[in-house]
Amino acid sequence: MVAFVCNWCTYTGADLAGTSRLTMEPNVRIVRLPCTGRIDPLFILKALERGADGVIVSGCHPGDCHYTSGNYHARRRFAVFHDLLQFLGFEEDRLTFSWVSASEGMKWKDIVDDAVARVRALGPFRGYDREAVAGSELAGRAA
Amino acid sequence: MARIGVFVCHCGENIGRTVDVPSVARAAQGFPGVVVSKDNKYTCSEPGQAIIREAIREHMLTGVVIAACSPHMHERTFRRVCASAGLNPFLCEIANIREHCSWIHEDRGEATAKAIDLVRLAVEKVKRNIPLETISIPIERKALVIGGGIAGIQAALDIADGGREVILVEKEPSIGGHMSQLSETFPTLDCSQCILTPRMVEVAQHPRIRLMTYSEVESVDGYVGNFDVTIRKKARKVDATICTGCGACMTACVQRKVSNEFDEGLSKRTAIYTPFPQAVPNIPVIDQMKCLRILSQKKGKQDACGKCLDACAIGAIRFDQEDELVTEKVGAIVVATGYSLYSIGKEQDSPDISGYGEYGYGTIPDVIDGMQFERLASASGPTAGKILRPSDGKEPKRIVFLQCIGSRDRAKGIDYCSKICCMYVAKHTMLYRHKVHDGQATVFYMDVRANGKGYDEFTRRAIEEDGAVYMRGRVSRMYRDGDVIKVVGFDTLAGEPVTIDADMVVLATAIRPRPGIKDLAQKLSISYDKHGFLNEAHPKLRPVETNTAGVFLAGACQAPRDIPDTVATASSAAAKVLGLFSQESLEREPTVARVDISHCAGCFTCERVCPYGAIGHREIRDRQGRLIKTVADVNPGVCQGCGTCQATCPSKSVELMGFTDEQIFAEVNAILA
Amino acid sequence: MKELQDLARTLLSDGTVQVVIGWEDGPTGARPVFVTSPEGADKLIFDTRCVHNLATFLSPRRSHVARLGKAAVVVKGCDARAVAMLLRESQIKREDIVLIGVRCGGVQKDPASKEPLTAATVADKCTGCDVREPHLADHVVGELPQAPPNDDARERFIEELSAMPASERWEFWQTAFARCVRCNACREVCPLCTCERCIVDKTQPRWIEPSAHPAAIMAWQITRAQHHAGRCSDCGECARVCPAGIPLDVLNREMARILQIRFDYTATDDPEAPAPLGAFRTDDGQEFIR
Amino acid sequence: MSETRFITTQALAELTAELLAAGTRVVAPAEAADGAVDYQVISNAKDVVLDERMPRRSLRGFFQPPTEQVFTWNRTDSGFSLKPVDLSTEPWVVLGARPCDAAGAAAIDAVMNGEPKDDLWMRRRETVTVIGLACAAMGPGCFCELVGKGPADTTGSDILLRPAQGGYIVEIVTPRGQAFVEAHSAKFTSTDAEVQAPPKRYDPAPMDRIEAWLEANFNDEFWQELSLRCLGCGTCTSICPTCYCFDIVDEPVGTSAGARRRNWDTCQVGLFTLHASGHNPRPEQTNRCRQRIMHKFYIYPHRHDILLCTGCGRCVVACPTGVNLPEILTGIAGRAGEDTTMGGPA
Repeated sequence: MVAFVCNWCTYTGADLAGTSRLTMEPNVRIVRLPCTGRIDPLFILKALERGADGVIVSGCHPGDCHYTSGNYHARRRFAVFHDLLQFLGFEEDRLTFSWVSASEGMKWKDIVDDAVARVRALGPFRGYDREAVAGSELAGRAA
Repeated sequence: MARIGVFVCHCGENIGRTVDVPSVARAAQGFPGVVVSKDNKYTCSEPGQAIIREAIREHMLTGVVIAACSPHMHERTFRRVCASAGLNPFLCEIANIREHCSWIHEDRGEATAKAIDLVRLAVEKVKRNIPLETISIPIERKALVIGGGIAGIQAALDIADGGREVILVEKEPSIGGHMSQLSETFPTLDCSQCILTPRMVEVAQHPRIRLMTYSEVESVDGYVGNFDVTIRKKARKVDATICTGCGACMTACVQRKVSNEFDEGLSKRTAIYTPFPQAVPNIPVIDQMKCLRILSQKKGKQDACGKCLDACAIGAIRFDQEDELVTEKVGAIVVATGYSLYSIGKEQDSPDISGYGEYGYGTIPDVIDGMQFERLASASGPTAGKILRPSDGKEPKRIVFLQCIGSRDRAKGIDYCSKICCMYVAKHTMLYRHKVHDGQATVFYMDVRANGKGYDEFTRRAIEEDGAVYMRGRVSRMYRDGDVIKVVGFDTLAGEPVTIDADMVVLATAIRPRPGIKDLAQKLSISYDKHGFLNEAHPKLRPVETNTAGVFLAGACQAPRDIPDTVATASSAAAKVLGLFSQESLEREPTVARVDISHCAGCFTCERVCPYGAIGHREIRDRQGRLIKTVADVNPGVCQGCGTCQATCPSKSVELMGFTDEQIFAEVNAILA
Repeated sequence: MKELQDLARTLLSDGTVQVVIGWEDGPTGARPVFVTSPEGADKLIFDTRCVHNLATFLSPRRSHVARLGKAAVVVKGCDARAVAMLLRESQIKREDIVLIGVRCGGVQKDPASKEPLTAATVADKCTGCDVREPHLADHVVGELPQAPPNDDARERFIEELSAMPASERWEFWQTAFARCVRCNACREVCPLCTCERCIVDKTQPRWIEPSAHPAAIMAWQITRAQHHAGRCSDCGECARVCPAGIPLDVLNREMARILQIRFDYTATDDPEAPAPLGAFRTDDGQEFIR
Repeated sequence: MSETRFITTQALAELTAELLAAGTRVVAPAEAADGAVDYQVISNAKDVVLDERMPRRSLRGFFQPPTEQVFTWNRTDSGFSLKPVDLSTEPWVVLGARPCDAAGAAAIDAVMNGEPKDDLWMRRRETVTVIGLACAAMGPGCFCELVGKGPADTTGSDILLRPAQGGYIVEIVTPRGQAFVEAHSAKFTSTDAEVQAPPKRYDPAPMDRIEAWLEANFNDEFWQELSLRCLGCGTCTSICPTCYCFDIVDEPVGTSAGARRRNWDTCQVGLFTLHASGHNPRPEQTNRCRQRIMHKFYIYPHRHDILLCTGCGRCVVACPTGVNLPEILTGIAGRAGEDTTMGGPA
C-alpha cells in the first residue's frame, strides 16, 4: 500500500508514531510531499495501476495547513475524485483519506492499521485485467 | 548515468535491532544506478559523515541516499555534508527507516523488506533530483508598522532605535490608541498618559520614523523583503505642513455637538478637532460627516460656514484637500491594529454573536462599560476625574461591576477569556474607592484570573484594603427602578439569589478584534481564527510570526493582551524585523514552482489556487515583438512551495522543484517494482 | 433564418467580422460552415439538427480557423457556456469575438436526422434546458420556441447506475471502457480541451500510458472527467464523436451532479462566475475524510 | 476462380457452430453491449448478425489491435534481455466481412508484406479465411463505387456470400476459399440461382485525374476550405478499414522491466508529426487534412498501385462536423477540369 502524505502534519505525525514506538502494520510505504495540495489524483491512479492494493492520502486538518489553504483545495479535488470513483464502482475501502496532525501519532497508527485491515478484507486489487496488457488482442477485449 | 551512493545507518541499535541493516545495504548495491552502498553504526557522527564525503569524491557520486532517521532530524546535516564534498546539497535524499520502519515494526523480515523498499524509492527519486541553488532575495530595510497604539509605538521605536527606517501608519488623527484613553494602569496605578505621552512624542521626533496618521493601508503586494504597500492618506482638510496646532479653529467651530469618541461618547467635540489635547501630531482634522460647510456643500449650497477659515491666521485650512495614495517599498510589516470592545446592544457585526437582552441591550442609563469608566476616572476626562454618573451627574454611591460580559459566554458567541478584565475591574474598584470614599463597589465574577507579576496581590488589595465586595456568580437580569438599577444575580458561594440596588453598573465587556481586520488579513495573506484574531505561525515557537514571511504580529490584534504583554510582543516583533534586516539577503529553499512556458496554455487556474499570490502573467513575444501568448509566471520570492499549482494544472506545465512529477512518479514506480 | 442571414451579411459587409461560423445544410445533414463573404450568408441555417457546439472553433488550438480573422460565432444558449469558460480561462478575449445567440427549443441527437424533434430524437443535453434564450451574446436572433420535449433517459440511466451494487457499476464501466481505443477524439472535439499539450501526451513522466490497456484507459477517462469538473458545458460532443460508443456524457453529467450536490455549482454562461475547483469553502463537506 | 456454390442460412449457422466447436476463432458482426453492431469474436453461432447493419468499426483491429505488444524487456546485470511476443497464430475465420472491409485489409497488405515484412500484421493475414458478405443495401455513407469498388466486390475475400433466397450464393475467390469450401463440403450445394444485381449509387470517380490534380496542387486554397470544419479528432481514421498508422511506445513497469507496444495513431493530430526539436512539419489541421487525402488517393496509389480507400463510408457517417469524402472527391474532380457525370446519392 502507498501513502501520500504532507510533510508538515502527517509525515511528522508518522514520525511521532515512530518516536512513540507505536507498532503498526508494515504494509504502507510513505511518499512525502510538501502539502496535500500537491497530491494529484493521478498519483493514486498510478499507484493502483502499478499494483498497490490500497492508497492512503493524508495531510493537515482544515485550518492547519502550513500553506494556509493547500488542503482546502485538495479537499475539493479529492471530494470530486472520490465521488467519481464511487460512480465508476471502485471499491471504496481501498482508498483512505484522512487528516492527521503532527501530534496525532496514535491516529496515524489507527489509520494505517484500519486501512490495511479493510484492504486485507478485500484481497489484492484485481480491478484491472493485467493479462489484457500482455495479450492486447482487440479480440480478447471487445465487449 | 546516475552514480548513486547509499548509506544505511544502524543508529546504534535503534535501526539495527529490527532491520537487518547490512542486507539492506547489500540489496541497495543491486539497484540500477547505485555504485556504492555501505552501512554504518552512526551515519550522522563525524566518522560517518567522513565516509559519505570520501565516497562522493572517490565514486564521483551524482546523488546520495541516506537511510536513517526522519528527514526532519538530519536532512540539513546530510545536505551540508554533500555540499562540503562538492555535491549539490539538493542531490541528497533521506529514506526514513527509523521512525517509519524500525521503531514501528517488530518482525525483522518485514521491517527489512520495507526498509529495502524505502531505499529503492529514495534512490529512484534522487536519480531525478536536479541541482538547485538556494534562492537569494534582496531586502528593503524599511519596516511598516500598522497601528499607532502602544504596540505599534513600541515596535516602531524599537526598530528605529535599532537603526532601521520605519513607517508608522495610524488610521485615527493621532497615535496613542486605547492606552491614551486609560486613567491609571494596573498593577502599579501609574497614570497612563504620563507614561505614554513621552513615547508618542519620541515617535513624532524620531529621525527614522515616518509617522502617517489619519491613513490606512490600501493594498499590499510583494513578499518578504520586498513588499509594495499603498497607503491612503485621508484628507485632513488641514495643511499639516504649516499648521501650528494653536487650536483657534476648534475654538471658532460652531458645530460643537459631535459625540466625542475619545471620551466614549461621554462628552462633545467640535467638527474640526484633535482627539485629545496631547494628540500626536497636534494637528486638527475636519470631520467631514459633521462639518457644516462640507455638509452644506454636499447638498449643493455654497459656503454655509467658514469660521475656521477665518480663525486660522496662517491659512492652513484646506477644504480642497483630497485623499492621497502613497506607495512605499518595505521589507517587513508589523501588524499592531489592537482591539475593539464588545457592546451588549442588539445589533452585532457578526451573526454568531448576540447582545444581552437581559441587561436591556444597553438601553438602561448609567450602565456603562469599562472604557467609559476609564474616561470618568481620568483627570483629562469629561468629568475631570470625578466619578459622576452620566444620566444626572450625581456621584454614585453604589457601583456594581460585572465581569465576563461576552467573554467566556458561549451563549453570546464568544468563548474565550478577555484576559485583562479581572485586573482592570479590580483597578476600577480601587480608583472608585480612592475618589468616592463612602462608595461601595460590588463585583460579580466567575473566576479571578490574576496571573501576572504583582497581579494577585493587586486584586487582593482591592478587596482587603479598598473594600470591594466580590460576589461569585452571574447577573441574570438588570432593570431600572426609579433612580436605581436593580441588579438580580446569584451568589454561588452563598448559594442564594441576590438583588443589589446600584447607582451605576460597569460592564467588563469582551475584547474583540478591530472591525475590518479580515480585510487587512486578506491584503497581507495572513490567516485569522474564528473570532477574527490574527493567527501566529506557531502558538508556542513562532508566536509573533505569521505564515506569511515578513509579516509579524504585535499586541491585541492577535489575542486579548494587557499592556505589559503587548509591549513584550511588540518588542519581539521588532526583534524579528531587526533580525530579518540584519541579513545580507534572504536565503530561501529552492522548493519553488517553475512554469514550463512552452506548454502553458495560460488558463491561470494555478493563479486562482495559489495561497500566496505568487503567480503572475508573463507575455511571450516573438523576435518582432508580436505577442504569442500570455503564460503563468511564478515569483520565486513569493512562492512557498506547496505545489497546489502543479496538482491543479491540467497539462502539468508547472513543476515544483524537489517534488517534480518525475520524482514522484519514480517513487511510486519504485515502491511497487 | 432570414434574420440570422441578414445579420451575418451585415457583420461581414461592414467589416465587423471576417468570418461567421454557423451551420449549413450539408450532404449528410447540418454541419458547421465558415462564411467569409456577405454573399455566402445565405448558406446559414438554424434548425433542430444544429447539435454541434461551434464554440469549439474558438479554441486557440484551432489556429487555422483563427487565421480567417475576427469571427462571429452562432451559439445556442448552452454553447455560450463553453464560450464563458473560454473567457474565464483567458483563452479568448471578449472583444475579439462576436456572439450571435440563437433562441433554441432543443436539438436532435443526430445532425443527419430527418425526423421531427420528439422525446425519442431530442439530444440528452436538452433535458431541463434553462438557456433557450442565450444570455451571453451580442445579438440574439429567432423566435423563442417551445421548451424541448423532455427525455430524461440519461438521468434515469444515471440513477439506475447509481443504484447498482458497486461491483456491477465497475463491470458496466470496465465493459464500456474496454472498447476505448485511446484515439483521443473526445479530447480533440472538446471546446474546453485547450491545453497546448495534453497531460496524456506528456512523456516525462508518462502518467497516463497511451496504450489501450484497462489501467491506462481508466486513468485517461478519470482524468478527462476530473479536468472537466466545473468546466464542462455538457455539449455532449465527446460522446457523439466516440467511435467506440462510450457514454462519456454520462460521466460528465454525473460530474456535474457531484458539483451541484457538493458545492452547489451549476454550469453557467457567466464568465465571471468562480470555478468550483480553484475555490473552496472552509466548511466544504468532508465526510469521506477520516 | 469464379466457381459458385450455395449455402442455406441454416447450413451457415451449423458451419459456424462446427467451427466454434472445433476451437476455431471466428470473428463476425454481432451486437455489442450497447446495442450497436461490431465485428467481434463469436462464442455462439446465434450471435452472428448478417443483416444490413454495417459494423461500427472496420476489421482493422483484428489484424492490428489498437494496442499490441512487440516485446517485453528486463534489465539484467549485463544489460537488457528482450522477449519478443509469440508470433504463432492458429488458423481463424472472419465471417460476414463487408466487401469494403475485406478489401481494406488487402490494401494494407501492400505495405505490410513489403520489405521488411510486418510479421505482426502478416501472421494474422496469412492464417485467416475471409468469408465476405455482399451488401444487399447501401448504408447512409457508402461510396464504394466511387472508388472503383462495389457492394459485391471480391477483393480481400476468400469466399463471398451473396444474399439469395433462403441462403447465400457462395462465390469462391481464392485457393484458400476453395480449400475451405472443400473442407466443409457437406454444407455447400451446387447452384444455378440468379445473383441479384447489387444496389447502385455512384459511378466511379476519375481517379487518374484526381491523382494528377493532387500531385499538382499541394498548396491549393482548397485545402484550407476543406479543413476549416475539421476538428482533428481522427475518428475517420480509427474506424477506417485502410488506415494502419501506428506509434511505438515503451511502457516501463517498476524500475527494470517493461514492454514495447505499438498503438494506433492518427495523422489527424499534431503529435503525429511533432519532432523532438519542437518543429512540426504539419503544424495545422489544414496540413493534416491534406495528408489524409494525399495518402489515400495519391501517395499510396503511386507507391503500391492501390487506392487506400474502399468507400465504406464510415468516415462520412462518423465525422462529427460533416466532412464528406465523396464531396471532396467530387470537388477535386471538378477542379481537375473534368466535366464529371459521377452522379450523386441515388
